[in-house]
Amino acid sequence: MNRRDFFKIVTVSGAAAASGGCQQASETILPLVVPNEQLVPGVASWFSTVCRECPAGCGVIARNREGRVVKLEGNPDHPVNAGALCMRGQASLQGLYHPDRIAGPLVREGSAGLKPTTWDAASKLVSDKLAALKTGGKGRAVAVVTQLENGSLGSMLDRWVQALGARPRVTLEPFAYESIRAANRQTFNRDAIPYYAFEDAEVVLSFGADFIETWLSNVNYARTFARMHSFRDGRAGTFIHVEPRQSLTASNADEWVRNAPGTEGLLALAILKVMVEEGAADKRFGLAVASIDVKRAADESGVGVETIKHIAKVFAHAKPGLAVGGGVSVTGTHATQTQVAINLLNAAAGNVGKTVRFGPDSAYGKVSPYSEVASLAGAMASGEVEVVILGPGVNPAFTMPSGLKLADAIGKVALVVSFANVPDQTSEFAHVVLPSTHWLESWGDYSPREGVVGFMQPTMSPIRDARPMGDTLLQIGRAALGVEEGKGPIPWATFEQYAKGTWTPLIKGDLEGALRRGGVFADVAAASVTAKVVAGEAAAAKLDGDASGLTLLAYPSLRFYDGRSAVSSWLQEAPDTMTQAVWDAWVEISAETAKKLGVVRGDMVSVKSSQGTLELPAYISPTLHPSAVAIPMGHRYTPYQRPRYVAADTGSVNPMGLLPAVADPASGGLAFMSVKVTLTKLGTRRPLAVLQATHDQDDRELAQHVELGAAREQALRGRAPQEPHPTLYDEQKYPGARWGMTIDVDACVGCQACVTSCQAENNVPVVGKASAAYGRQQHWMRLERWAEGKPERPTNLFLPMLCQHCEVAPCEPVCPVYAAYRTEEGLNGQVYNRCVGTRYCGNNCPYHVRRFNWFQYDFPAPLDVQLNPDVTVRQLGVMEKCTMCVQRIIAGKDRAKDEKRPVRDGDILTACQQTCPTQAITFGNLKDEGSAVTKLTHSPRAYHVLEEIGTRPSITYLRKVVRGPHA
Amino acid sequence: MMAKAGVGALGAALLAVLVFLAISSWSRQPAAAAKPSAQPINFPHSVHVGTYKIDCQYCHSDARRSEYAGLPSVERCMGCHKIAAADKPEIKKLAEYHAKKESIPWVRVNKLPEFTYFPHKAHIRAGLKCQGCHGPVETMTTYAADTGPSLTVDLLNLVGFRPAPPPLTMGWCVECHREQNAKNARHAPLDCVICHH
Amino acid sequence: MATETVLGVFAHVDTTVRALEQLRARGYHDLTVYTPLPVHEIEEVLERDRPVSRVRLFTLIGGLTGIASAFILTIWSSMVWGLVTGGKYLVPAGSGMSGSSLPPFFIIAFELMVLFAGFATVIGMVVLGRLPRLSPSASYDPRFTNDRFGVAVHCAPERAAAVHELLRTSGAEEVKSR
Amino acid sequence: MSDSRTTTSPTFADVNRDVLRSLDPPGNLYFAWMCFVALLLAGFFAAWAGQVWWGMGMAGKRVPQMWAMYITTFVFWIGIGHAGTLISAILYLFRARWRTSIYRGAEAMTIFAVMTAGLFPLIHAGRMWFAYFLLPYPNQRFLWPNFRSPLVWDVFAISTYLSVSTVFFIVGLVPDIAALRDASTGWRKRIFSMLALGWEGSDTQWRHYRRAYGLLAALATPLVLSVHSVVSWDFAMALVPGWHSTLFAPFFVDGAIFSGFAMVLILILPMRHFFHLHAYIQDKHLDAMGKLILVTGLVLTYFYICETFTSIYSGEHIEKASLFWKVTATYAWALWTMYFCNCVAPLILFWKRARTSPVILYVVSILVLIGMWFERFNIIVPSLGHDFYPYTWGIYYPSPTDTMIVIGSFSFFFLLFLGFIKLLPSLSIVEVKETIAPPVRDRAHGH
Repeated sequence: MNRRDFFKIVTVSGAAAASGGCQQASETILPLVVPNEQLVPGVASWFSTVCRECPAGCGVIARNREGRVVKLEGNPDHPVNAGALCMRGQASLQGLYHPDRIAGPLVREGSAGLKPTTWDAASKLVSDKLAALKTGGKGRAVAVVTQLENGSLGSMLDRWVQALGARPRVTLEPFAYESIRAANRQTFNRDAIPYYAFEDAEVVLSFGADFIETWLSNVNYARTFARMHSFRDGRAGTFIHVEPRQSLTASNADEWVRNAPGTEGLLALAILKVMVEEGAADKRFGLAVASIDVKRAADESGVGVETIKHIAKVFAHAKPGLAVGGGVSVTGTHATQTQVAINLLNAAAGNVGKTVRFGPDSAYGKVSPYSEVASLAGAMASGEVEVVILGPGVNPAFTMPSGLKLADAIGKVALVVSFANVPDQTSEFAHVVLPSTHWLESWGDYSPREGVVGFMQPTMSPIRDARPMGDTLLQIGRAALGVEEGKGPIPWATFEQYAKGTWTPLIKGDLEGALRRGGVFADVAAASVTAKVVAGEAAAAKLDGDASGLTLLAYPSLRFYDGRSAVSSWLQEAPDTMTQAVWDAWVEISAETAKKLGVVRGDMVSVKSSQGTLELPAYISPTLHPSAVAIPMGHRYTPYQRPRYVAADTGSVNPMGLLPAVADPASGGLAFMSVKVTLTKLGTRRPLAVLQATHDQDDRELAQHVELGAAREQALRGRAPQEPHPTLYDEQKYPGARWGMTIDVDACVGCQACVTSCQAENNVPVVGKASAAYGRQQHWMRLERWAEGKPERPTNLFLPMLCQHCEVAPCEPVCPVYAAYRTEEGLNGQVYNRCVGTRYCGNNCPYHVRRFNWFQYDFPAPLDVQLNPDVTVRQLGVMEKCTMCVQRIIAGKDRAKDEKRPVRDGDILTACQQTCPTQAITFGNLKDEGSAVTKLTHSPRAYHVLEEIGTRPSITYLRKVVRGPHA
Repeated sequence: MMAKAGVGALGAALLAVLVFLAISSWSRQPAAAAKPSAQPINFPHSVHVGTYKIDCQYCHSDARRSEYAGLPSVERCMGCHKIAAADKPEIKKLAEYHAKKESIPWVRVNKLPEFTYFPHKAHIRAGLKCQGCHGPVETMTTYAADTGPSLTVDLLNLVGFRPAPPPLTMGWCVECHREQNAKNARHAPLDCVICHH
Repeated sequence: MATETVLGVFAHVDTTVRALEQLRARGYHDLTVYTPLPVHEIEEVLERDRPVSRVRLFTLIGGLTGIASAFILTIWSSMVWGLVTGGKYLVPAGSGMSGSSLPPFFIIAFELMVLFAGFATVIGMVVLGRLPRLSPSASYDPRFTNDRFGVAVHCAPERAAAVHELLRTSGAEEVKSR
Repeated sequence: MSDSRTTTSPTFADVNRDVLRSLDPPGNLYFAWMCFVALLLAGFFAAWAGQVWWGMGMAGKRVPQMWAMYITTFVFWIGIGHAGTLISAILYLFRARWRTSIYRGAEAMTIFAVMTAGLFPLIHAGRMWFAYFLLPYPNQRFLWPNFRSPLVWDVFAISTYLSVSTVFFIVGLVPDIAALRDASTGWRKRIFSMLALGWEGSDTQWRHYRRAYGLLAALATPLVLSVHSVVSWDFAMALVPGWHSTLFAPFFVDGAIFSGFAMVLILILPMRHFFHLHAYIQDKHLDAMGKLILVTGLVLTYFYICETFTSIYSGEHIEKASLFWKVTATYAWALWTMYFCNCVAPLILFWKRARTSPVILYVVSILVLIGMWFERFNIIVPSLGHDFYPYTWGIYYPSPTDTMIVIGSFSFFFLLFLGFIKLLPSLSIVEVKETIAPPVRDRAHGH
């Protein structure tokens, strides 16, 4: 892709743009026909919208160059994510520019499969069918299924549904947290999911809630968790996590308690019991825990009585604390009881209203429970449903348990209409595909929580012949009803018109401003609620399959959520932080089980449940509870990824294929922990592509930590004076700025957002499984996990590693052609077009952060349209590496020059820093005494990686603050 | 006899150096004029810039705010040419494009390699004249430029001459930056990664 | 004045040496001796009154040129951009030579010294040895590269007879005038 | 004067005859070899072309082993290239007469080995087509190479070495070619008379010739030692544990001589057999070579001990870890092969019979070459595989491409050498004559 083709793209809008974007460098340049003041070629314009990769609904601002979005950033004004974005949000660009995006409407022609057609033909086909049903009085035979749309699209669709007399719209979200709602109904008499104020808690006690990965709103909670937990002027909160498996969230805990799967509720009650006994909680809670015997609880859960007592003590003394519950092993048939127990814990500790806030309730409260989905499936299976309309992002055939037999059910539906814009497992069943615009191309709005409404606007013209679902349905609906535009129950010409109509009360006439801010944000005061104390029951989850088997933990992954993000090759290649594996899926087996089976990493294992079997390579985990086996959800490939990046056919790797359709009776939520499986070794191998050779630092102190006590002491004393480095040579002089960075290992939660952001910003190519497995991944930045202490319960340190921009850089003097050199602003420059490719620098870099272009990596169209025009696309045979986003530095200085002022702290944000939810990364001018980065560089916790080599890096790390056992 | 030989050798060497310097300095002559580019519409810069003294940035209005100088939108061309010289055949062509809502496929004359980042903005801000890089545009009936590396220049360099680097080559950029810094005490960057990143 | 060349072809070293000794004794100094290999004994006789070969002068000049050009090239070219690598400046600011990164240039200097000196030496040899010559000299005989020794005496025609005699008596296989 | 002046030795005429005989039209065996070698060479170029087209990834390199078999083989060939100039220059200065009968072959070997080695920097470069960036040539961008980079030192050291040894070679050839000229007829004569520069062996020519030859030898001597030191600095200047050592220069030079002599034997022994040169390449020559291999081998063993000792004694954790990994882990087999071939195998040469037995010498030489190749492999691949940063530790697997190229480099070398022995006198006619008694009529006047 030629950076300057954007010149052409900007001019030709609409459908033609796609082809324009993919053409190779041509020597003609086209001016705009009509000047567009919003888009100056060569100048970025920003459009704010809302990220729809998951229901968290973070605010996004999209960087538009020459009419094409090239980078996403978090919207700093948005209350949910405050400028941060998770890796999925960053990678949604790959969904937008997905090579497999459906080019236009498709209609199934018998056995020939889906064939291209015109919009009119396709919509006529649908509207005729609808009209027929409507006149036949069989409106109920029409079902509409969408992802969580609680904004104008949702309400419009509901009106549409009424107009056609269809059955109520089902919003399908695999992770719907029904149990939390049900529990809140019981305890607080509110059918809602509250806002959990991590930032105000002193102690967080989590029962399996993976809030750093997928739980409710991962960016929001990771951010607020960091505010509560990371060490700031001598204070740091405590985080205790109870889970059978060491998830990413668990490995961020100061104390990770490994319990037997499903015993979280029991533990919660036991803790409450101790609190009551020790008078740390109100006597009236005694009723709740009357039946609980701490000793028995300890035995069942495999957690020592001492630990329970200790947790109770810590939690009770927190002012305030916060207990949260979620995750697989909590979401069984006993989910509601568990959540009730947790509610009681919060109530007893007096956290309700402080850290558990009803009022700013989460959007998740509006999801239709799984039971409704199940009944719809039943209706489809029984032939009651003749038309089913599936919105984008809805992929039940993949995300619903195979026990539901959804595939068969859909097969029975006469007309399946899909709005998917990238083919997925469900659209395979579709008779008509009416590709919807990607959310980055659409109007709309989404309210992640009460009081917060994020507005969505098209950030660019559609790159494929796609139309907004709203528009298409309005047209079809009217056709079915036989009314023309402006008449009838659904008169609006376009969905945009309807949406803007619904906004008018919110925006008080200032649409411009609202769109610029990204929405309308208001704070909702916490409602006061009273807890109803009921007898807590510690029921165990019902599991089918033979009792001798292992409990299956099918857990949602930070990378793919329920699988809707798996279309992105960036995510496929961004390692899962805990295993550091890319591309393939795996089955996590505890060391004990592995020994019994005699499998090592990469051995193929067949996982058999009552519902079916799955063949996966094994990943041996010393931390997993022996009675459990874990499989990440959401792993799937899209056509273009095979065989380009992975083997031609890897078979299904979807754990939902093992789950029965069991619901938690009390809440009607899907029981994710509902089956026991048996493992058998297959004897074949499929080695995993694991990027990290070892998690053992071998005493090299790459990632360092300090005891909380010591850290406090140092913080008071300040840093010990450093003696200057001995050198024969002159200190380097910096006429202008000297750029530097600090990375707070204590704040880093290992979410990989920085890695993906860097990949998006710097045109870093994707190399595929084989290359990645062979040490040829191209990431300029990597996130390392270093495990310390006992292998079965290690302390994990996360170390973001990128070019250290050493002052005495070993890579520079060995380059024969000055391709690597020291810039006068303290960067370690790499001049691609000068590089000959001797790879001497790569050998000599002790951090091994230099990347070599082993092949000519391509960006299959239209992904090449996403390339950042400010960054060179590297040719084969050249060395590349982190530039500290020199293009952003140049832009920042340019802006400052325009405003005739020196560069200020915060003018320049590197891509990794900008997206970091926990603000672990700080960048700035080390010569500016006032700058944040300078201050942090002098922090007592500051250190350099491999300091003893004397490379004098410009990147300073801050030690992780660890709490000793029972601190 | 030895002494004689030594003197002789020295003299020869000296002569050689002198001859070399002479030819080398002679070889520093400006690049030859380029052949005009074939454009879809015969656009005479000489008339617009030379005769009517239209400011470059009136049409290339992005130069002051963007990496690219930009081209006038067809709309802007028509702004004047609705009336001005509307009867001329070339203008008729323009009108056609405008009517068809098509953009004019101008042939690119100045092009830097992919790995080079050149912002017009900074150079305009520094108050440089467009002609400094783009040549005497006001005299050109059809815009033309002979830019980029040329084999002859490279070969001349190889044998040690110092021909003037052709426009839009690195040596040419660098010379100007150095000159500006030396003469006008400017801070034109000479850092590789400013242009190559 | 016209000279005549008398060539004596010898099969043995000792006879050749004897002939040369006598020629020198009789005052014949304008001799050319052809040998298939450098023979110690013959050189002894010839080199007595000759200066040492001037090839070494060429070598010296070549070597010095090499060193000079190496330092000029390396230092000047590093100063064109003055790029800093590995935190080291080319030119020290204050802290003396220790602050500079010149040492590597001595390697280049050494290599260029050897290179230039080597070439200069060969040129010296060729020039001083009157090489290359296109046609063989009058008195040359192919056997001289095999196993015969030749003594060519350049003398006034009237003395040629005497030389003939001398060469034959001292043991030449064959004596002829050219 | 010299012991080598034996009355039984051949006459000058014999020398010319015998040496020129080696240039007779070759037999079928020779052509068979040529074809085989040429075939391998074709594979070599095919592999290289593929690598240039599809990228460096075709070779098995990766992070952390961004260097592997190419640099290994490069250093190996440079090492081979040392014996020649060593023999012809240093031994010349030391007036070691036994050198005369082998030095011509050795010099040719040197040149061809260095030429082969010279290919590898090109093969190794990611953008081979820009390799000329390493040369200091004036260009319109005012860009110059970084003279602080060991790679640029290499460029200078190797090109100097190649040109000086070539010059040395040619100068040595001139009188012999003259002999050829006088012995041959027709077109050959014309070509040779051009190459011979009209050499006649007159006393003036000999004067300057010998002086020049002496000076060249004097120049070449330090050069030989410098070249492999410079090559060793590619590693010693780097930071990698196991590389960063001042020991490397002498270590490499010794290893180079060691392997160089082995290669000389490998080439000389067949020549002596096929061309019946036993009269000139006598057992005492083999014996001397054997002794040299033995000595250098022992010195090498000493260096191995130093290397190990220093890294243990340093107390440097990373250094020690690297060593321990080399000795015990994935590549241990390579290390132990090396120790056997370079330290144990040569010990047999303590035994005089072994030093004079062509077969044993041949076997030992081959082992030595294998050992020396693995020495370079062990310096590069395992050291990189287990260096500072545990995250990127990894194992390198050769790919078909780099295997083919490494094998092909041998064919490149042998093709050149096979060509040489049939086109030019592989023994120095003049210097061989120097070693035998000049014809003397009556002893009385002789010495």
